[in-house]
Amino acid sequence: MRLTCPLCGPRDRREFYYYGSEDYLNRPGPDAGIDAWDDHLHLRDNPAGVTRDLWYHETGCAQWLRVTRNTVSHEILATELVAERKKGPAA
Amino acid sequence: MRILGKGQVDRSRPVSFRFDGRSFQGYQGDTLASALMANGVRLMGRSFKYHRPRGVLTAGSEEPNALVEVVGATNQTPNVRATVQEIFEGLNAQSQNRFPSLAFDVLGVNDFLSPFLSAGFYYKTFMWPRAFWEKIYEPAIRRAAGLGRLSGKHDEGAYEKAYAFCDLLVIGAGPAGLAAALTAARAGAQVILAEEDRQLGGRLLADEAELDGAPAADWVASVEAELRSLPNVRILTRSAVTGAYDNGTFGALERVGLHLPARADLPRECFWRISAARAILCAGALERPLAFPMNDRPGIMLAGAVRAYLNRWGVVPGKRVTLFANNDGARATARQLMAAGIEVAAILDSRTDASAVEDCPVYLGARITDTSGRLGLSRISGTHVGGQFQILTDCLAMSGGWNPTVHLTCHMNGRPRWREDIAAFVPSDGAVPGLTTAGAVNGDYTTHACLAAGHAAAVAALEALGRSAPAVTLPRAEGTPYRHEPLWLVSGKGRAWLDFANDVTSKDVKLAAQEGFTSVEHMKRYTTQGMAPDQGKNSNVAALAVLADATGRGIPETGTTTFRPPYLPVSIAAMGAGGRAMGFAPQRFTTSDQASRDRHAPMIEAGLWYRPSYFPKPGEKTWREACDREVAMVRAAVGISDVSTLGKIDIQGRDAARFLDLVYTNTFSTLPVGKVRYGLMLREDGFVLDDGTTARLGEHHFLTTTTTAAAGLVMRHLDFIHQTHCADWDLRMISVTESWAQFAVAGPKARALLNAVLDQPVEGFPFMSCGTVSVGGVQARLFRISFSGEEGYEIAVPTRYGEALFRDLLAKAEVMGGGPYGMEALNVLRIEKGFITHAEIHGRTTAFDIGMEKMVSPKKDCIGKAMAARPGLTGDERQQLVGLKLSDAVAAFGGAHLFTPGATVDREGSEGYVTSVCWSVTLKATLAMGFLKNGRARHGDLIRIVDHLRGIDVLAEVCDPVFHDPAGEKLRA
Amino acid sequence: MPELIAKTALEGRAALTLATTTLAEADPGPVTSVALFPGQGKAAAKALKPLGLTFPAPNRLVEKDGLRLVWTGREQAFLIGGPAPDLAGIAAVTDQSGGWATLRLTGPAGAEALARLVPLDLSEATFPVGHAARAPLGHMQAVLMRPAAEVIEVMVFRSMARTAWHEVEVALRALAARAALT
Amino acid sequence: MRYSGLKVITEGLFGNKGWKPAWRDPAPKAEYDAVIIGGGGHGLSTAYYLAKNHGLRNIAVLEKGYLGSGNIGRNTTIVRANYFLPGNSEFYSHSLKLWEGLEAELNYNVMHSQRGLINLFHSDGQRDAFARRGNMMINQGDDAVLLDREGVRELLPYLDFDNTRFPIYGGLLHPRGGSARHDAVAWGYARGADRLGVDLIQNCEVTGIDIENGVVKGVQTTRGAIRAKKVGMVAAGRSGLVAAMAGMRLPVESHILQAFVTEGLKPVIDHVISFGMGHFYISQSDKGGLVFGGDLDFYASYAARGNLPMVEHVMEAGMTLMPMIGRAKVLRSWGGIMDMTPDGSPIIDKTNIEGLYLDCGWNYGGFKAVPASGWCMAHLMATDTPHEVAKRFRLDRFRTGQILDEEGTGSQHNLH
Repeated sequence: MRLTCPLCGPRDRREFYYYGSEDYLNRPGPDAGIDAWDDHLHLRDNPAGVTRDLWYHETGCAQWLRVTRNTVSHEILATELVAERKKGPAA
Repeated sequence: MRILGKGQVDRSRPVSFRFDGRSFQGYQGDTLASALMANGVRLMGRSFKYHRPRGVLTAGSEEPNALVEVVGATNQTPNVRATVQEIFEGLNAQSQNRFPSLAFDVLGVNDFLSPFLSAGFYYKTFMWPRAFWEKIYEPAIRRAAGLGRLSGKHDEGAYEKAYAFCDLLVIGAGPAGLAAALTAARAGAQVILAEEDRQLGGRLLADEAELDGAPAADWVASVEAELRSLPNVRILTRSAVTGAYDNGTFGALERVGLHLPARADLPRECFWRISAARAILCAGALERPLAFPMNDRPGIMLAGAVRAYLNRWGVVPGKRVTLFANNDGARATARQLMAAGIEVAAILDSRTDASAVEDCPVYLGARITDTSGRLGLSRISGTHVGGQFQILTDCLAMSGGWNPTVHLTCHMNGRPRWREDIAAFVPSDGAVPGLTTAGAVNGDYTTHACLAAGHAAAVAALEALGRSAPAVTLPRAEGTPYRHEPLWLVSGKGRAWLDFANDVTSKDVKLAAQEGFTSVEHMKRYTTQGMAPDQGKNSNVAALAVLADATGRGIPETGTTTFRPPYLPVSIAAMGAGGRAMGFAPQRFTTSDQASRDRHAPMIEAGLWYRPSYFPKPGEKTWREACDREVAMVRAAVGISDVSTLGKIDIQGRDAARFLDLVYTNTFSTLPVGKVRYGLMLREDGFVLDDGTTARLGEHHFLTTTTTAAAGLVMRHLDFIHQTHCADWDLRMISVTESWAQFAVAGPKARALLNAVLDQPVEGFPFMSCGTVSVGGVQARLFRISFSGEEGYEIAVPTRYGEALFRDLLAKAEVMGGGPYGMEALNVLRIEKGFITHAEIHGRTTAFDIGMEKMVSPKKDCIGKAMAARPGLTGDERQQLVGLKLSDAVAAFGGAHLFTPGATVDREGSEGYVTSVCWSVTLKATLAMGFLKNGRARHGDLIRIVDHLRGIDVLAEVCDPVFHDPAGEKLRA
Repeated sequence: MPELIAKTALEGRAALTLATTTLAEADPGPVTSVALFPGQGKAAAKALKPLGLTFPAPNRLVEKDGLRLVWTGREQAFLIGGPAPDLAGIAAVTDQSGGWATLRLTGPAGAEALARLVPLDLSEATFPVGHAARAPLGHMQAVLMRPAAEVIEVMVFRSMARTAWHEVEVALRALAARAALT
Repeated sequence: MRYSGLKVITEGLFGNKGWKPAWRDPAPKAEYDAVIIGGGGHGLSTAYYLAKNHGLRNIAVLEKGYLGSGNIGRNTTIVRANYFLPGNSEFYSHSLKLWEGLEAELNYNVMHSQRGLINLFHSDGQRDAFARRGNMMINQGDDAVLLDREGVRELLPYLDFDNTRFPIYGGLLHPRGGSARHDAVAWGYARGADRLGVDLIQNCEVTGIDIENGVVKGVQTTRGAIRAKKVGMVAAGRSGLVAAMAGMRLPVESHILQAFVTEGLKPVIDHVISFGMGHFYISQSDKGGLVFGGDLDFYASYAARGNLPMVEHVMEAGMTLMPMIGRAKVLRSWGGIMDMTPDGSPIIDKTNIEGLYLDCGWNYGGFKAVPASGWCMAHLMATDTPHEVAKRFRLDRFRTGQILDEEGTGSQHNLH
């Protein structure tokens, strides 16, 4: 499996650390309530198909990436730097 | 039998080798199989279950029968295909899965018991009495099963892994692959051509084909010469592509040194990771055996293999050969044998409408119904349209048609497609993204079609790569269409083997269907068909046909099982190359490493680092003696410990303080410059992630430390928080763990020692201060922090000066009655003081559990704060950190459980457990830390410590975990 | 007052030549991480100008008069070979000098040896002079640079220098053994 | 038809003509008292115990593919009860006891073999963590022995004791740990359930769950609608997709776990060995193949196949620990799809839809749980109350914080 780091270029999967769903990007406010936090940390759509999740270019440039990919075919559809994503809730 | 004038072995280079203790001679270029057959050896193995005598079936890695052990000077390799192993001077091979000898194998008795050993019989028996399964039945089954033997010794051979990159990977160097590679190579693309055989050419070599009216070998040689002359082409011979993985990644196994006597530096094998923009699979096809009664005797071979042995190695595996086939192509075997002067007894053609005109007898509509010959074929009998036949023959060449080698196209869950006209599965388009298929793998069985398809596939690949196709003139080649009529099973009295290696017969498949195992996957798992070393390459389609017939379904509806990687078996050592011994993970050494070893300190792993366990003095017999002395030394004088392994993160920027407030439970924005503060970091789920100190070096400059174990984890966590939540903040972080060598200097004489090494003495440097100092003209950092409870400092110098400073500190300390201390003493010192490590913050503890809930600032948000408020994370039901004190010396009992005296000692009774234990030479007591339900309310109570594993059952007093200097007077001295 | 002797990670281990390629420890002198604060690109360019350097693009290095600036991450580069200019307020400047070991491979088999360890195409064609990369060397983080033809430099964490040397040496030995076959 | 050695012999003498199908192939009925979604190990055992322990007879198991086509047919066959957190401890202990009577219970030889499982440790800290575990196992009434380095050497002399990256300090031996023949477990339960009247319906994919006013009414399938009073979702690997049909979002992420088997070899590894430091575990099957595995591939996936980095990591771990296996050749690799939960422990619970029950989240460890999972899920479905040994496997525990995190790695699904 290969992912294209927006900075470093196409790289082998072994260079990356996987965290999980892009849900982790949407940190609720401190008073958002337990349901919002439960959603954020635990509950997952877990789709068989296109998903967005977070990868860290650990042995590369140390950037976190949001990766759009297919969980069935393993096709990688897009990669973007988390640090440079547009603000607001993930599209 | 060797045929003069045939084959490509080098007759000027004889090679001696051994098989089962006997010496033989072959030639350079022989495989073990060809050389043994040239010497008249037909019996090479015993089958898995019935221990039936077996000989060579194929001429490739799909061989199910001729599996041997290759014995080296220090090790042996089991399950080596005699059909692949090239001979070399001194090669020593032996047969396997037989006792006492290949010719007489006592487990051959299984063959007579075969009616009782039908598919899945073991699921129905061996159940009574229960104890017999593990004591009697299973050990016997285990001994009888298996094939070759591992030596049980460490594999000391050299192995290699490598990466390669290309525009186009061509898999297989037969006519299609060569045409594809040549086309792409001329276009200037980066090409890798991978061929499993030692030579390029594929079936062109085995079939004695002609191209442009000349021997095909001439064309192969000219293409190879051109490819080798081009800098953009890499040819990997002896290299099988073993797996297709995501996004254009392929695995390949190269046999680097297996065909040579062992050499220390030369890798035996190399496992390649190939990244290819495009790939073309030109893997050809595999001939299928025919299933007829007693079709497994040595001497019964595939017709294409017989042809290969004749043309590549000049070997004929018998004196009087018979051909049994259901297709035209196989006739070439008989014709070429006759041309070479070998007697062909008959051609048995299963079809009734095939040609009967050959230079030998031809029986149409033929069916073999029985064979004989105990250790090798001697006679066959059967029927044909004209009646019955009985033929004395010692070699039967059979051909049931061909199966395209679709395996790689199934590795990404692609399902092959049934092609009725050739009665075989072919790859589905797009089964592996970026990979196309060309030639016989698509069922195009003529040389002409293969050449054209290889070329066309390369042109298409070049177009996809944005390159234009060059001019390539393809040679003229044979284009006779493939004519074939399926024949899956000749029924009869005897067993007809489908899966030779696992001894699965047509009866087993029928029985599976009879018992309801009608799904092809159920049939496979129930009968074990396709699970042998050849992974069903020889048997899958035929077994499927038998199952389809038994269930009344068609073959396409029955479906296939899934081919999984690897295409052929790959040694663990090859895929694990580099992992042996220390290679598994990097070794990390501190700058004081040599100085510690010079003092005979045993080094222990801490994460990937090596740290000294203790520093033995002459006369000390146990680690405890050294440890006790070191602890006392720190408490009474001064000790030095290398703490460089702790993670150090440099954080700068106008938002640095704000960031620390977010990632720590407590507040850092209020920390004055020149001060250090202890911090607690939570995971977002509210549990403790790590702890450490942070120093404010400047208004916008902090240095945060992490525990050794969590350094990488914390860096990743901070990068995540930064990049996801506050990427626009004025904030930059970088690890400086490796840039600074840092030493703890602790004890009542710590300041005196420091002043002996510093260029200017420290004065008025209170607890939790930090600042810049100078050592020998080198700028250093000084922190007044303590993990021992004594007056303590940590001094950091740029790493390149680390060793020098460490040695200097030791030398000066020893004059003062001090010296180095190791991890054992460090552990005692911290337990005496109640400081926690990852033994306590093991990922399941909360700030509340360790009594630090007050460190979670109510004034601000922080990572983990919201989830730490969940009801399950606080309260009396939680096990809370306590100290445990025993006046006696007790052996270590970390991991013991805690019980209220008098309570039952069982799961429900357990109220906690011990995390850390030491003998405190300072307090003359055994001290421990642990977690106890509602523990903080139970200080002063007695608790029962039970360690079943080490036979310890003692009472201890529950107390505050800070045993030594609870007021912290020494710390602040 | 102690005299502190500086040591490189491999203490100047003797160079090794195998497969006509030489593996040696290099001492590149000072190494400084320069991490630009947000929006400071222009200010950085101005500050670097007197050195004759520009802030490198990703996967590139720039070099002038023995001073090298190599890209190491987003808005981050290592200045190698000399002291850092004053970048206060423009960049976080961090001394990394002793924290890295530098291995230099000189000769035709350098890329082929590293192909045993680095999952990246380091051939001259795709990794020409002036290129750099953050990538793993085996299980270690590394900075890879091609400062000149047939030269590749690899920086790894100082503490792992011995492992890095050992792994490159093993790769070279295997290449030499393969070369001896033909 | 009862299986026995005598039966094998008499059938053998008469050409094996008398063997009957192991289970029927019924068409789905219009209505069942209980429907189980998922014909894997857990689904089949749930159906079996619903029938056996609770007397329900009108039950169907709906399987999208063939029986046992999920993780029960693609795991490393390890059976153990070596957990240390209350909740897990008693559950797996119960499961192991059921394993020990499974052949007799099912009249099917699942080849459960208690050859002993050894967890290696490589530091004093790890030793103490394993001691905590071992003591818990004994507190629970199971067995454990703490071995020192020499104790390990005696049992596993072929490990690299002198030159491995992480020196072996000792091991925790779980004598009753071992392995079993995975497919046979599915087949044994299937045959057992069938004999109790359960309809096993293969090639029947559930495409919808019918819910009215918060009460489950049945399921839609590729073989038509089926009404049901109770529906159990027991579809490990695809739990999230099934639950989504009921409008639920689960604390589950699906991940690939690869495993490997070598060509057959004469007996060389007698135990089940777990090398936590290298994320590697291995045993040798009765057929002679070395069966081994490691960690997840670590990215969410439904592909049931993996990639090379983890393959190589597993092989490297094998080479550092026991370099004698270097010349064994990997014959086949495969991937199972794991339900990964945020604490690594499973869920057996009611949902907020009446009559709809959930059994999922088995992480790495579903195989050994098969008997007790079915036992407890059946109890839950039949009585509407959780079984005593599974009462902590609650769906809402992540909200409440009553979590069961054996690894201590926190709420990141793939780390458990």
